[in-house]
Amino acid sequence: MSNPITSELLLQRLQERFGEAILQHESPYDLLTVEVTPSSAHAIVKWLKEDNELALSFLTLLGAVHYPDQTGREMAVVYHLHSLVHNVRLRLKAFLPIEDPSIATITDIYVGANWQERETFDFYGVKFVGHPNLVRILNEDSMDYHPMRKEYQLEDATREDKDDRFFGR
Amino acid sequence: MESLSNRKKVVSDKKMTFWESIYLPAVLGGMWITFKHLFRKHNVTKYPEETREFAPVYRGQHVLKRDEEGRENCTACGLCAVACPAEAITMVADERKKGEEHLYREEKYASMYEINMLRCIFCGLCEEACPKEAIFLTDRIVPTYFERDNFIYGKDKLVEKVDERIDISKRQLTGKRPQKS
Amino acid sequence: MLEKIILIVALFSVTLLIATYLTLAERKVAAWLQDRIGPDRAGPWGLLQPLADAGKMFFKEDFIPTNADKWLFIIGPGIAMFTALLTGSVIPWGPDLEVFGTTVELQVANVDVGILFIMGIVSIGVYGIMIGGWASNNKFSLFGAIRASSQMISYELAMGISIITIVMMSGSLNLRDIVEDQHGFNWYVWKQPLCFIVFFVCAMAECNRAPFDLPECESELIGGYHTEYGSMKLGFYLFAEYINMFISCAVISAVFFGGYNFPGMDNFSGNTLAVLGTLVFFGKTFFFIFVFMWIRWTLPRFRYDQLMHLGWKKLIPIALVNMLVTGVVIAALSGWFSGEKPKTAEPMQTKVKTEQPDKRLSMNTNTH
Amino acid sequence: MGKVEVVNGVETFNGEGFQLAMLDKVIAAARANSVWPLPFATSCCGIEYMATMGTNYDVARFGMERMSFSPRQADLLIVAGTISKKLAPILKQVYEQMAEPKWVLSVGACASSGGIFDTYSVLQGIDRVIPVDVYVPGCPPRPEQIIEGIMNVHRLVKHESLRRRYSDEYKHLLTKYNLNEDE
Amino acid sequence: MSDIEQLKKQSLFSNDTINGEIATLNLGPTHPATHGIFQNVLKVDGEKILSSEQTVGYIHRAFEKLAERRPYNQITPITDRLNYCSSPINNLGWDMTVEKLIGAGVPKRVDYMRVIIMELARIADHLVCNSVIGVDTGALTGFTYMFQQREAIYELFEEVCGARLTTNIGRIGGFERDFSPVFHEKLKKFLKDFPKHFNEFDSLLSRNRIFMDRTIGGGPISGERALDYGFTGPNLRAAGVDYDVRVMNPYASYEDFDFIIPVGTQGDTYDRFQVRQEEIRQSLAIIHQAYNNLPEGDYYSKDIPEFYLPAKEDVYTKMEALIYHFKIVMGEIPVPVGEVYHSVEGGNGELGYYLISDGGRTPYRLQFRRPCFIYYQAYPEMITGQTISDAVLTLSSLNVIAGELDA
Repeated sequence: MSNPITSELLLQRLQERFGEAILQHESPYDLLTVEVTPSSAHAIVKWLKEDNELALSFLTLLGAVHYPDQTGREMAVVYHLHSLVHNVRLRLKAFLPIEDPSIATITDIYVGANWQERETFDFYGVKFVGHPNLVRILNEDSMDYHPMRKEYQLEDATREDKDDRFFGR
Repeated sequence: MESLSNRKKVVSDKKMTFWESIYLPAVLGGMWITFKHLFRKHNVTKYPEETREFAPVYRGQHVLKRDEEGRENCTACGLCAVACPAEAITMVADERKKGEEHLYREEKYASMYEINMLRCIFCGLCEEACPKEAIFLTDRIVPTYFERDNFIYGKDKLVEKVDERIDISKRQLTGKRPQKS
Repeated sequence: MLEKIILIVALFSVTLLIATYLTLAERKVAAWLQDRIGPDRAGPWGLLQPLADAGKMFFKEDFIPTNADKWLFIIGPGIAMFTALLTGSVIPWGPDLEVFGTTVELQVANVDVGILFIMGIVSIGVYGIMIGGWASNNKFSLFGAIRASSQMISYELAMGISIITIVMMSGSLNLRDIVEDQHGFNWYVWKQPLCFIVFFVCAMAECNRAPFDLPECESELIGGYHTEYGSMKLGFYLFAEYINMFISCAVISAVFFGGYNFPGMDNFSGNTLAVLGTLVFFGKTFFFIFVFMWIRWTLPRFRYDQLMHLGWKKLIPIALVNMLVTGVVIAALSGWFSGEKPKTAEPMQTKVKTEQPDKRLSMNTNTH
Repeated sequence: MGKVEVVNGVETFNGEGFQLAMLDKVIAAARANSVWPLPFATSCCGIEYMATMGTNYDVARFGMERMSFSPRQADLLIVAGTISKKLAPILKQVYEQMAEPKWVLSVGACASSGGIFDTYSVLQGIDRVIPVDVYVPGCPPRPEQIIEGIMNVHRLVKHESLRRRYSDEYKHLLTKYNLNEDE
Repeated sequence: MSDIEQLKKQSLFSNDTINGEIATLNLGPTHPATHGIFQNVLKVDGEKILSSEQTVGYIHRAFEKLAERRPYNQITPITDRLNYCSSPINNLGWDMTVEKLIGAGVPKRVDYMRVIIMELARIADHLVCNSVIGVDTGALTGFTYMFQQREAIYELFEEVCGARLTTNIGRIGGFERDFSPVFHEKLKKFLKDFPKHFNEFDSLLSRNRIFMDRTIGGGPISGERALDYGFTGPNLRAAGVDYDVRVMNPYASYEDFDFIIPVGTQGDTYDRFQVRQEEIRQSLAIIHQAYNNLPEGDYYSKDIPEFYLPAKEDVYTKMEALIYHFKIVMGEIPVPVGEVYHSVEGGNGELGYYLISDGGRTPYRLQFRRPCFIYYQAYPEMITGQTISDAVLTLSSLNVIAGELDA
């Protein structure tokens, strides 16, 4: 095994390789978080997986976060990557505008990203360009909105046994 | 794939020995095991006739406690309703009037207190939230009904009867830090 | 004639009663093996449970799926039930009984080819399952039906070969002769343990019992061939299964465990012997029924292809080799290899003849 | 079916004939003791139902251990667990496939009312799509409560007349749930 | 002769149609083998599966949206319902996530108590899975034996928290109450009795040729492929990769305990079964270690009075406690702003919590890494070319929990 990879080294490598594309970085709770440009996300994930030394070859989690207040960059797609060999985790973020939240799919890199991307599409309407089957997964096909966006209600409006007045609605 | 730790151990052995491959020893062995159970005493709680002892902290049907003098503890602060993740508790607060001191302990009381037992998930958060030790979950189970409306438990079902107190002291003490005397 | 009718009616009702209570027995045995109690609320110790089931099923909505083949859908369970009830007729249930001076044979029909009759009827029984499964117009049912038919055909072969071995030893296809041959404690299982195991396994497969319950295995095919059946039609299928099990166990105890013979039977005679013998026979049968249930609730089931492997690649070769060895031993005992002519008279002659299955078949069809 | 004729034949008497009343009682008792469940177990409550089936509670005592995963053979639909709006049509279909007489036991808060899941995707009680006979509260209910519910179903079965399923109220109930379009 | 041939051509079962006949089979949504609700549309040729398509989401309950509307302490009951076979792991994992967010440490005793509870939950989880594999192979009896043991574990949970399945056990900063004397008694009894019964169950199946034939080679997946799909937990370990969160990123003092990581070789059903069996034994060993070394001390953290509810008698007497009490219940405690990912080894693999806090009373975003959801998508690949029976067993050995799958 080569010398252990740490977060600092990882960040350094990333900056060397994708200088322009790395927009921001921080380490909240010891987890290196890097903001990248949406267009470069696919290439970075691919490089991280294929680079033998870093070997960030495990996709832990893929999801999105909706920030309605950040104009122009409302939708954040978050990748959690994990190098099992070095036990280093990395969080990648790419911010997208709400009007056209599209980003390249990573299903060609990780097969397991398939359903997670579909779920993200289902919940937030993020379009993963090049995804083989980008349809809703958890909700009904007939649903016409993306329920996890902040503007939508959680509650079911049809129930009768609750009195909304008591719960502050 | 290289090993990620030094604790790896392969546990599944797929090679069959000759004796395993002729079926019979394992079959007979298995039958011997089940045969032994034939003579074991059954391990069944025949429910309606026998009941099993619940843990003292079991989270079953709620009770609204009265204090020693028979006054309702609840002061309708609404914390339980706020704490309820199922939003099953609704209440209406009312001011205590003159002459009602023997009924309610505090100046405010709940004139209406309802728990929707069909919504309730018996998580126990209301009990924890109550600052007045008024609501407790008990080790009684909520009965089943044919109609949905019966599950709205009002004060008539929740508040304990004056002469028929429900003992919850065990759940207050079990596993808790020793009470300062 | 009258006694035959009485016997038929008695046998009919006894079979039905036993099958009914086997459902309860199965549930009770399963419960005991699993540290449970089993049905105990319908009547004392749950004794009315089968009646409750039957009563419920009679009054359940009789349902025929829209796309099903109506007539076949109805005929299916009928065939299963009919054939299952038919097989009991050739089994000798006990030694002869003396009633009012007449000798009553405790066997509905003493057919010379009794054992062939059973095998023939049992193989018709699979049509009930097949037709029912096919007519339901449900894929799971169809799968069950296909599995059932191929399973039955495969296991009937090994079963037949192992039976031939016994027939070679007894020199007769008549069940009563076979039973009589095992007088006292002289049971065939001691001479032919391997044959017994093969026969036992095949019998389990023929009855669709776990671990061979592929046609209806719950976790894969929901209900298998009876997925679409409800009410009493389902009842018929379940009944037929239990009757089959009862008959199989009866055959096993008749062929391998001496039927109504028991050690020390010579001390009795006449009606005492008849009654005792019948009781012994039923005792043996119930023991095997218990073993069937015990196995069901212990073992995991096979996979379809493994079942076929077991049948064709293991059981049939074993049965064949066993048959050959038996044939050779019989030949040796009767002096074929010592150059002498067979000394013993008629029975041995037939034994020698039965060595070749083809000949035996043609011979017997000629006699009937 | 035969039983319709029987019922009609005695209808002319004032009230029920004695034999019919007896038959009614006997059959109802038989039905009550042989309720074959179809466990429509979706989530947590399903595990508790498994525990009820298991040794310690042994639902077999009620003659209920024969689970019928085929709706044709089942008498009691045990809905245990959350039913989402996506699943509701399937639940309804399963209910329709069951042969009369049939009963429904709604186990747990989710099935009965949605429970904590007052969300856009969860059906707020299965009584919106199929008629429910007995509700069991709890999340999940203890096996004791499930058995209570089952015994309540038995009570219902025991007191149900053979002819209830042909009554106008029953037809009305089905119409309310849009369940009798085929007849 | 020609008539017969004519008939043969018309027949449904003639040779040339049966080979080309591809049928569609719906496994689910309410098939007995799915043990939950999800659908597999199989294309089969005879019994052989050619391809499969999945539909999930039948019990989608909007956990993540719900979590955005509930204060931190009310999320614990929600996590119960993720993988309901081992809800204490979910509960405690969530508590630890929040503790990580607010930067709170807990006493060693809490850690050890958590380990005991979590390993009990893991045993309960694996027991369900393995006994259900037994049921799907047709051996129901083992299931009933193991459910008696599960019942014993239920009783243990009930002693601690008051519920059997959806436990809502543990609080942010510790436990709501200490282990009671009855719990100690019952735990000792369980530790004594369990191995005997467990070995009984093991010998009913493990080395039975029928079972081995059924499971060996059923639904295999290679280690690389499994990683690509995002497998974790016993299913990944069955494929030969010894990834275990308890070892890689120890939480709750797991580094104190000595245990091995059982792995399989091919990732087939038998491997998964054996890995789970061994994990049960290892869990038992961990419980022994933790219980024998259970440190004295508090069952909650004293450093975070603003998160852990004060004792009731303090609420009446101390102003500070009363204020905290109200604030905690109302959810008005200021929570640090930040995002945190924490993962625990759940019953099915790495159960992760990605929590974003904006300082409000509810999480801004809470995403669960649900291991089932991620690995279930590999199912079609695993069963292609296998028979229906294998598909059923593969499904039960993957231990797909609908609640976790659909969230």
